[in-house]
This record gives sequence, C-alpha cells and structure tokens, in this order.
Amino acid sequence: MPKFEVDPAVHRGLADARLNVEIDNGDMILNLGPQHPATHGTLRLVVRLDGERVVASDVVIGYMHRGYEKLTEYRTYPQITTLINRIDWLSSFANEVPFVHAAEQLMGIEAPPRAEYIRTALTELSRIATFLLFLGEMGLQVGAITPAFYGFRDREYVLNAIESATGGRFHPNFNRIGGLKDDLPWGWIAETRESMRKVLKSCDEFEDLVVSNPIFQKRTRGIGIIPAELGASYGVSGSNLRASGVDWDLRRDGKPYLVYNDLDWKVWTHSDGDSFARYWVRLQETRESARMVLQLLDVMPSGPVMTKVPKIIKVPEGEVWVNTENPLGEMGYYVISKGATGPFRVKIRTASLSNVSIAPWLLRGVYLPDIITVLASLYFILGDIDK
Amino acid sequence: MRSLAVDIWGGWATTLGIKTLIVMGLIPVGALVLGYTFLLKMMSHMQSRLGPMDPGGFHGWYQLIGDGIKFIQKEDIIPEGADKRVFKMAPAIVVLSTFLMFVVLPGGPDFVVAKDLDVGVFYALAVSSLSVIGVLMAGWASSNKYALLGSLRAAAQLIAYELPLVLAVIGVVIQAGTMNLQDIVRFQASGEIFGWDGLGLPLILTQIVGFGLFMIAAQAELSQPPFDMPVAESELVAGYMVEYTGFRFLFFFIGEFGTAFVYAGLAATLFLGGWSVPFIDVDADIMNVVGPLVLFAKIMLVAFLMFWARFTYPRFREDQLQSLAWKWLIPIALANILVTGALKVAF
Amino acid sequence: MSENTEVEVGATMSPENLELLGRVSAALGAEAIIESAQAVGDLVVRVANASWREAAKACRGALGFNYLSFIGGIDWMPAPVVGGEAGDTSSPVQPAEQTYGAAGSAGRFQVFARVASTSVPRSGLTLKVDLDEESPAVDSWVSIYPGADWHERETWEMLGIGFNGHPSLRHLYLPAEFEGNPLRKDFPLLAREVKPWPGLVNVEPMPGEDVEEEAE
Amino acid sequence: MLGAQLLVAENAFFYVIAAVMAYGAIRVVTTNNIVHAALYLVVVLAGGAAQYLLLGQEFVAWVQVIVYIGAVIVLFLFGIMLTRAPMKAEEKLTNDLRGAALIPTGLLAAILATLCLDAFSDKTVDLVSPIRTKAVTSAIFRGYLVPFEVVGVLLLGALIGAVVLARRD
Repeated sequence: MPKFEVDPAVHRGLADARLNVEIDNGDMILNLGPQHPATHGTLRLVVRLDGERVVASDVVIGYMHRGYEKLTEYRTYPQITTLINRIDWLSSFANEVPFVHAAEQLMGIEAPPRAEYIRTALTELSRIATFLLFLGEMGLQVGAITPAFYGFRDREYVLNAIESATGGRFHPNFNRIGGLKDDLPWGWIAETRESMRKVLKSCDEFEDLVVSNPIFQKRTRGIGIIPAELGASYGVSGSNLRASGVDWDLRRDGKPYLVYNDLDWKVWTHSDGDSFARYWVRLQETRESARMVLQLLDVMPSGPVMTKVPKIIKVPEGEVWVNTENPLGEMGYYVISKGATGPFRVKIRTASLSNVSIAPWLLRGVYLPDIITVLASLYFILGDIDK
Repeated sequence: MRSLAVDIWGGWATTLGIKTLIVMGLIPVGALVLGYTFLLKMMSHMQSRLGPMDPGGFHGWYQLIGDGIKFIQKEDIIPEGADKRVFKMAPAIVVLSTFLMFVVLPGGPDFVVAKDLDVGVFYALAVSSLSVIGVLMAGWASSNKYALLGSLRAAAQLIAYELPLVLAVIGVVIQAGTMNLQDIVRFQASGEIFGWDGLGLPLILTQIVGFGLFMIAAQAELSQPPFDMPVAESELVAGYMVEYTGFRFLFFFIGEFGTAFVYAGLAATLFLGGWSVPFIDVDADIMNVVGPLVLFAKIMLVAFLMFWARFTYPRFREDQLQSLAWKWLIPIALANILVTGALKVAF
Repeated sequence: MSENTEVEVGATMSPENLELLGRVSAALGAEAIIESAQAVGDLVVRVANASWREAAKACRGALGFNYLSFIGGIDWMPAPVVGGEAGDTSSPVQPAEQTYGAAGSAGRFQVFARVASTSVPRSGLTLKVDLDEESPAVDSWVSIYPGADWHERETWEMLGIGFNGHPSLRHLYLPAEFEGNPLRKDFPLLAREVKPWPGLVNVEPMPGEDVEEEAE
Repeated sequence: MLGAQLLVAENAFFYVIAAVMAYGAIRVVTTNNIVHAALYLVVVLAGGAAQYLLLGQEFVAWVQVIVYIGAVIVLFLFGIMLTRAPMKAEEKLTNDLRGAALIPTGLLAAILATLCLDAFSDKTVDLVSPIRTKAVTSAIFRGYLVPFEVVGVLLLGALIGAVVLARRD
C-alpha cells in the first residue's frame, strides 16, 4: 500500500490573505468573513478579484466546529437529541427526527401513529419557519430591506405554534425514542390552522414583492447555475437540487418515513438551476408545506404519543443509515451501535456542508455582488456546516 | 473712508457669516426631518413595525437627536494604516458639497438661502459633484479593501449618473429659458396650461420624462437603493464608510440625508413650482412666509417618492447600473432635450 | 487482509438488495467485493482497498448512483472507558473487545461512503473499505465525485486517513496548526475526562412512566 | 464707493487664493504620494474657480468645478485606485533630474507671464456688473460657433480613438 504523503503548506496561501490593501497585477484578495453580514455566521470566503469579477475563491469553515461526532460517542441516546438540535438551529425539530428514527429502527420499535403525525406536522412547521426566514433574508441580501421584516413577522406565527406544542422556540428537544415528550396542547390545531392561512397569504406577498420584482429577477436569473448532474455529484441536495430540475425528494423517494405517503402533495422543481429558481422552488415548497400541515391537522389520529420503551435505553448492536429531507437538504445519520447506552460512532451527514462545497465552483467568473446572491440562494446554516 | 477691517466686519462679511450659519443650521435640520420621518417612521410602518416610540414622548421624535448626541460622544477611531489627514478631511468635504448646494435654494420671492445665482441650477449640480472627491478620499484613506471597493463603485456610479442628472434638467432650462432658480419658479407660477392660468404651469406636466430621469439619477447620486452599491451592507458591509465612527460617521449621515433634502428641494423647484402656490400672487409679501412652508411641503412629497423606492427595491448590480445609465437614461434624456428644443422653437 | 472472494449472501437480505448486489458485483467484478451485508434494509458492500476508486467509477457509471451522500471514516478500536469507577454510568460503556459492524472489517480503520441515485426512488448503497493500520490511506474519489473533496478532507483531519490523489488535503474544520486526529478513539475528550457528566443519574421522567416500570 | 470697497477686498482675496494655488501646485510635484498629488491638484483647480468668481465669471467658474473637479480629478483618482493604490509614499516618484527641470520650468513661466502681460495688461474687468451667462453663450454660439463645433468633432474623434485603443478584442 503506498504511503500517503501530503504537504500541509500547499494551498494555504490563498487562505492566509492579509487584510491590508495590496493590489498586484490587477488582482485583489478579499476576505469575506468570518464576520461578514453575507455569511450568516462565521463562514469565511477568500476571493481573488479582478476588478469586481471573481477569479478564484476558497471557502474556509470550521470557526464554529463543535465536534458533535466526537461528542456523540460520549453521550447516551436521549442526550444526543439535545446536541443535534443545534446542528441546523433553524429547523431543530427536523434534525431530531432522523436520529430518533435511527435508534427506533435499531431497537425495532415504532412510535404510535399520533406521534408520527405530530412529528410530521412539526417537521413541516420547522421547514416553513426556515424557509420564511430565507424568503425574507434573500431579499435583504440583494438589498431590499422590507421583505426581511415580512419574513420575520410571519415566521413568528410558526415559531409560536412550535413553541406552544413543544415548549421551545428553537430547540424543542421534543422527540423521544419511541414517541414524543407530550401530546399537543388544547386548541393547538385550530391556532395552527389559522397560522397556516397567514403563511399562505405571506407566500402570495413574497410572490408579489420579491419574485415579480424586475430588479430581483435581474439580479438572480442566470446567476449561479448548478447543472443537475454536477450538483448531484457534489452532493447538493434538497431545494437546491430540485431547482436544477432534479425531481428528487426524500420525503417521497427515500425510505418511507413519517406519514408523507398518506398526504396529498407535490414535489416542485424548476428547470433553470439559477438563484432565482432556488428562491422560487423554496417559495413553492413553503406553500406546499403549509398545505401539508393543514391536511395533517385534519386527519390527526387519536391515541398515545409514546410507545413502551425501557427506562434505560440500550440500542442493540447494528448499523443503520437514516436520511431525511430536511429544509436545507438531505440530512442523515449513520449510527453504529454496539449494544451500549450510547452509539459507538455516529456519522452526521449535513446538507449545508455539501451544498456549500459547490460554492467555489459556482463563484468562478461572477461579480462580487453575485457572491452574495449565490450564497444566499444556496441557503446554508453555519451550524449545519460546522457540525 | 472706512478701513478694510470695518468693511469686512460691518458689511458683507457679516451677512455672509449669518447666511453661512443659517445654511449650516439648515443641513442638520433637513437631515433630521427626513431621517426621522422616512427612515425611522415611514420605513417602520411599511415593514409592519412601529419604529422608535419612547424617546421624547411623542412617537420617538427625540430618537434621532439622541443618536446624534451619542455619535458626538463616541470615540474618534482612526485605523492604524489610514492616511490620517485625508481620512479626517473626507467627511468634511462631503458635507461641504451639501452645504454649497443649499446656497441657491429659493424659498420665497426675496428669500434665497444665501445667494440668487444667475446659473443656479448649473451651480447646484456642479457643487454636488464635489462629494465624489470626499467619497474617494474616504475610501482610499481608510486602508480597507471594502472601503476601497465601495469608493470605486461610488465614483463610477456618480460619474455615470451626473450626466443624466444634468441632461434631465436641460429640458426645464430650455423651457424656462433661464438657469436662475428664482426665474424658473416665477416662470412656472406665471405659466398657463392651454390658456388657463389658474395653476400656473408646474413643469412636471411638460417635463414628466425629465422629472423621472431626475428622480432616478438623484437616487443614484444619493447612493440609495436600488443604487446603493457603494454602501451595500450585504456585500461591502458599509462601503467607504466602514471605518468611520462617531461624529465623522455622523457627518456622512448628515451629508446623505442633507443631500437628499436638497435634491428633493431641487426637484420641487424645477418641476413642481418651487415655493409658489396657486391663487397667491408670486410677489406678494406674504409669500416670504408661505413660500418656505410650501417648498417644505413639496420637498416632503418628493422625498416621500425617493424613500418609498429606497425601502422597496432590491439593489442593482454594478454593471446593470452602468448599462441602465448609459444605454437607457442618457439616450432618453437626449431625446427629451431634442423634443423640448423642437417644441420650443415650434411654439 | 483476507482476500475472501466468495460473496456471502445473508439469508435475511431482501430481494431488492440481492438484485442490487448482483448488479454491483457485475459492475465491479466479484473479486473486488470482500463481503456484503444488510444493515436495517440497506445494502453494505465492503470492497478491496485497491478497487476503491474503481468502485466509485462503477457507482457513478454503470450503477447510476450519481449522488454522493457522504464519505466518512470509522475507528473500530474499543472505546476507552471514561470515569473509571465501577458503576459509573456517566458515559456509555462500549464493549472492550474490538468487534466490527455490518460487513466486517480487517483492521482498525475503515472508510465508508454512501451513494444514491436521484432518479431511482429508494436507491442507495453503502460502501466500506479496509485500511492499513500503520499508514491508513485509500484512493481519493474527488475526480469521480467532486463533492468528495470536503468529506475526504474532514476524514483526513479527523481520523488521519490519507487519500491518494486528493488535490489539496488540508484542514477543513480544525485550525491549520492542530495536531492529532480527534475522531480516533485514542484521542481523549479532555472535557469529559476532567469533569464527570451527571449522565444517566438524572433521567427525565417520561410520559407513561408507570407503564415502563411495570414492564421492567 | 461700493466698487472701491470690493476692489480692495478682491485684491486681498486674489493674493490669498493665488498663494494657496501656488502652494498646491508646488506640492503636486513635490509630494511622494500619488493620491496626495491628485488632491493637491484639486486645491489648485478650486483656486482657479475661485479666481474666476473674483473676476465675475460665474459660468466659467462652475464649468471649472463640474468638469475639472467633478469629472477629471475623479477619473484621475479612480484610475489610480483601480490600478494601484499604495498607502505609503513612494521614493521612486521623485526624479533625479529635478534640479535640471527647474530651468525649463522657469523659462516656461517667464514666457507665459510675458505673453499674458503683453496681451492682457491693458484689459480691465468691470467687476461691479459681472459677465452674465447670456454673454458667454452668445459668444460661443454666435461669434465662435465654428471653432466650438470643430473642437466638438475633435473631442469625438479622441473619444472614439480611446474606445478603439481600450477594447481588447
């Protein structure tokens, strides 16, 4: 077997760009981040500019790396759900679902139907909350201030719904292996139905205010086109890939999970693959999710929300891969258990890491302002990259 | 014969000093009014929130003044690598440009802020271009790449939009036959629409194209959305202002909103009849009191349009902005001049 | 490394996975597959180290798995017991002997990857490859799946596994000066060693707790 | 009476502005920082505009401001910053032949001064009634229409030439 060798000094030059002004040969190296408004946190982007055109770029991540894969080896299964809440902090509930499913599948148990329905509803609610933020944020990134406020305003209804059901606005930690912590509070269904109507109205507003705005279209159409095949081989998933015309949604096409098969819904795609398509697809998916929640509220079965589980959870030996369609894309856990109270190894597959890994390819040759459009339309959460 | 010193202190120099003080007082007040009305309150209400409510008791009227006081108290930070003299001078030059523009704005038959210039329009547009120098100085002296990029964008943008701005006004100048702002106001007040002189002739009726061009170009000159690339907060953080704090930043703020006030005033004067108001004789003494109020109302109307666009639209990209200026605005402005000139000769 | 060319077919494997396994061995050659297993419905195939890049080519080409989900690494070394005192349940206590999960392993380190097809519903395949214990390395997938870039960098820094042919193997998450490979089992998690975790002592009461206690 | 007072003040201002202009002009060539040089040029040009004002030439003064300060200098600065923007002074900017350069400079100054004195020394400017824009425009569009148009065509040619030279393809 050949001995592996690597020169650590290779390729470090670009990342070590200095901050002071120095322009050589018409090229300028600009640091975007790690403290930059366009990077949603602590992403650092080093770009080499010719005038305002990007010649090359490098993404530097890890400023917020928390080592969850290592930490999971020191935690028990119920404790881990608290950790993974913080991976994609905008849709925490959706993070819990695949992990809890992984444990349940290894143990050979299933949550009661009511729990699965509530899980589906809450997953879709967190998807709406995530996307509403995106719909407003994207406007802000291309310079329109007002949509951001509309997005925050309507996201509040959804967060209230999540909070009144789970007790937590951002980190519910509501899933238990074998079900849910609690049943829904009284009156929740009626209130959520009202909120969903507001969300649908809000989507119409975004359609009018942002999508049909000529300047917005000028800024986003044809910018940052992800070719479908290339995107898939980069591991780009979720709405980003569907915006490139790939009709692939794990809710429908993955191993069946939750109760999506019982619902009447549609997978939206767009053939363009540009920033506008990504915005448009997410807007349609927000609508679709609101419709799904409305359906779920209508057919919510009665019954317990927790199945019988031992007090101290020991997961039998085995391996399982569970991936789900999270708001940002494919999220998956490869859990290896050796029969202890905690997993032996958890490989966390986060959507944003793969989604952002295509950024250097996408950013070649675009203008400086397009970097922001492309990054915003890829829609990543730093916690989801720096897991 | 009196000595030179007496002449200077007793004569025109005193008048000059008083007028300077008036203008210097007007700039922050104008900036304050626009900032409070539109930035704090109108924007908030458009975005389904209230904006400041507590400071001062009534709808947070004191908020912006308090902000100003806060800015003055702040530490004056100059980056280590900065060119200190240029860095300090830059905000002053931006405000100087605003200051000089105020000078010719007429508020009544005998009331021009400082000087009734023969070439008032031209003068105002000429001194408005001074602020570019200040912006370039700020961006370069900050020793910051974002600032440098911001000021480069600002320069490219301001040069590109200076032209449609001037060309948009030429239609008015041709029609009124003068560059004197007072005369333009009088022309509009005494004009008539197809023989009916009830309203006078606000030039927006005949120069609607020019008005549109002027508003777009003014928006670009002010670097407001959709043309705010020089300060684009999502990409360049704050552009050329990124290293400024405290009262130097306050200067830029005052410069920005003060200039918006003057541009709104120019638009009101050139296209909406300025301080004149229908049914009151232009040269009546009362106009010296009513005139400024009328002008202020018209300024607020024009500023409303400006800020409405500012809070609604996303921003263009730099190349899109340039092609808008060169491929659309300038040809349209030239055609407008041609048509206006032809009609002027014909009638 | 055992060159066990005989493909073991588990009796419990589902027809879909049997069919897929047939296609995999047809595309890759049966000699490249060391072992295969089914892990909760998913096919896991362990391929020979020398065939790792060929496996990627086959997946992307003949098998139609155009989507790369992830690449990661496993350290099968027994986990050190934290806490030390008998009866301390602050951390999960893993078995002390070195055992291997689905499809087995020849040594301590393994690289595993998951590929899927975006055009076929419910498709996907987990691939595993054994590595040399002294200088663990395997061929890079970057030229086949460009998305492998970051995943391989992560695996390199976290487990010290080299990837031959990777264009720029440098730190992804960790600072450039960082020494050590945090995901190796012998890399201590100092925070946990210094301060014990209350752990299982405070189990939160769950709904239907009486029922559970009856069950026990 | 007013005229006499103004004359005194104008003379005083003239010398003050001229001194500032002269200082600025010297600093343009002596400073080692290329951006500072451009900024000193602004001082000189602004001084020129102020002198025009003193002579009652409003229109020309504002043309000076809008064209030279608003456009030419901005383009200078723009170009300097776009290509290279050294933050510190450069030693290389000072030429070794600066002693020798004094001789042609002095000669040029002498020739220009002599010519101006010879041509304009007997002209007087009526300061109390400044020259109105109308007079300037009549001069351009009546008396000097042909030279004006020729200059326009010449500049257009230069513009097209610049475009041709600058295009890469």
